[in-house]
Amino acid sequence: MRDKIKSAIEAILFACGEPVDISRISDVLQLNEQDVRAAISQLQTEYNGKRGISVLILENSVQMTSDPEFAPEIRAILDLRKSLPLSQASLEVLSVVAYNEPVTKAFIEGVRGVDCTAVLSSLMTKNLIEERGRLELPGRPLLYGTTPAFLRCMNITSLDDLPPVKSGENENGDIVSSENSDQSPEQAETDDVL
Amino acid sequence: MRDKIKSAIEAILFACGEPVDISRISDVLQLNEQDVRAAISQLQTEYNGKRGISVLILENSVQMTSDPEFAPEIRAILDLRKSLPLSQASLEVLSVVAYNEPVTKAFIEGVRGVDCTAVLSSLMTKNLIEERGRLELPGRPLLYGTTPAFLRCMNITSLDDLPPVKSGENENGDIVSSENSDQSPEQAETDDVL
Amino acid sequence: MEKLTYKLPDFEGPLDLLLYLISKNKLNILEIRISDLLDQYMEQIDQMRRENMEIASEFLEMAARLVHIKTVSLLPKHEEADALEKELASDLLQYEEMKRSAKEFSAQISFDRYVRVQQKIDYDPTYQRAINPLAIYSAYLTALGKNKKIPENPKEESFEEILSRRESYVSVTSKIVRILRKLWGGVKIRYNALFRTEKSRSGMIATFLALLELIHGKRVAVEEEKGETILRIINGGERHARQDQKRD
Repeated sequence: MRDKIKSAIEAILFACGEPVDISRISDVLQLNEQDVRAAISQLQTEYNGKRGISVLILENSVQMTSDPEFAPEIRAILDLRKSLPLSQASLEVLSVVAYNEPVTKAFIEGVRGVDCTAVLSSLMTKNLIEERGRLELPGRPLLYGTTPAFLRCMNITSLDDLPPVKSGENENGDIVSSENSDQSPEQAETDDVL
Repeated sequence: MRDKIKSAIEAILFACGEPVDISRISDVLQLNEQDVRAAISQLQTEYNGKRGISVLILENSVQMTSDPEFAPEIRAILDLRKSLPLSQASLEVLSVVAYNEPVTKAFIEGVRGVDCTAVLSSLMTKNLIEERGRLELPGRPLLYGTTPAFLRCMNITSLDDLPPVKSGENENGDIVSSENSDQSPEQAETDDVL
Repeated sequence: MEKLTYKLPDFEGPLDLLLYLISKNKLNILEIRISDLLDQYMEQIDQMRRENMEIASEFLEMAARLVHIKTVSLLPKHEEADALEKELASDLLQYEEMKRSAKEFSAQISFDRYVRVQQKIDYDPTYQRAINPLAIYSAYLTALGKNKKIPENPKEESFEEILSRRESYVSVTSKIVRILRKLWGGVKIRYNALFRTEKSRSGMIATFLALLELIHGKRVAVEEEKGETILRIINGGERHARQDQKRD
């Protein structure tokens, strides 16, 4: 006998491919979210590390992926090359976004001290960061945040799983901010226009 | 302990989606076809009718698909996506296309100052924009325009019914009501579901 | 147009360079001796200059910032200098923290999990929610932002650079035409002026190659006049003999 709920979730995750909101699954299956989460956690026990497929929770969504162990076989079948590691600049921008999201480009550039246009655009193309609306300030600069794909690639469930920032100067764990890194509207405006 | 061969085949079938030649799998895994077929048949016993995913053999190829029994649930999940509010990014890209069509991706990105690959592809999936041939310039970039479905969603018959935008109209992107009084914004507002 | 910037090898920016100098001298970020730091920083910049690297503007901005801090620290009152030094220290700490996170990310991030594209099913994905035309209007104004002016479709000229890269030969020919047009009727122009309007490196190279071609074909002469190098058309720019027939 199969478990209808688990099977339905499997079918949904398999067919959709992309991360699916847990709340949407509970809407469609007319179950409360707790039951859906319980079923997902059973699926995780059955799949992860035991099969070639894994079930991942990414913030409030859930996604099926292949097990990283079989990446070489998948690449061989699909004729894919191993993706290049991210550049130092990309990693730095990613870390600024992940620890401070949502952030403007001006904020990131304030922290790094260099122009980030090209890096941002390459991270967007790689779907590791995405637009998050605009800041309600004059010039309405764009905001950026990380994507579920970022969580997946980092193998974490939420940004809370990131190692805490051990900042020397202040107590609450935030990155020390300075005037330079303020989300200055003027800076945002001039920088946002290509 | 997991069975490496079965897991590798699962991972491959999961990632490919389409039917995969059994001979290709045996090449990549460096196994003879008989062993591969044996593993596939074990997978069939484990999945088909017991889970939301099925493993199908089609002559000399094999494919993973969702169990058709759950097609209604899958459709319901995808249906939800059709009526989610559009993101700020989607609205902006749509507007740039609507006011300037046909336009290239580079044009849209020039206006917005940010990579629009993901947004464009999501708008294409939603049938709100479509390809409109290519620009006869070096590189022959694709042109995009809005669809009849877009006009239907806006409940207008032509793009001419959009409020006109005059050059140099406003400073910060807020709505200026005085200058475009003919195209009554109030009227439009009543159609708003957001 | 084309912004040519090289960064010092291994440095992501001015803050990275400063951190390097601080750690090389085993200094504490919170107790920087600004004049020492400035000297060493300028040494690096000079080195970049000597190597003919084009220095990213951010490096120069930081140099200006350091000079400013040093200047105010010479004043009898130290409050402003202290504040500026604190700000720099805080920027450096922040940058250091970010580098540490980036390193952790680098160890943790992997692209080995593959995902599926949506399964093909019989399904119409057309969007169904109503869209307010006013929302589109407002989004357009926001997207235009400070640009305000409604952009134009791309023109042929904007692709010149790409063209010249792909088919540099065509571009050299177009530069030949351009040079001849400038010199037409016996106008003399300065050698340097020829390049002033070229915004891209490939445009400059094409112009230079075009000029060599014209000199070689004895259609343009290079002369000195009042200490300046000038260009002059020879024989009305007529083609000499068969030389570059094959070129067109």
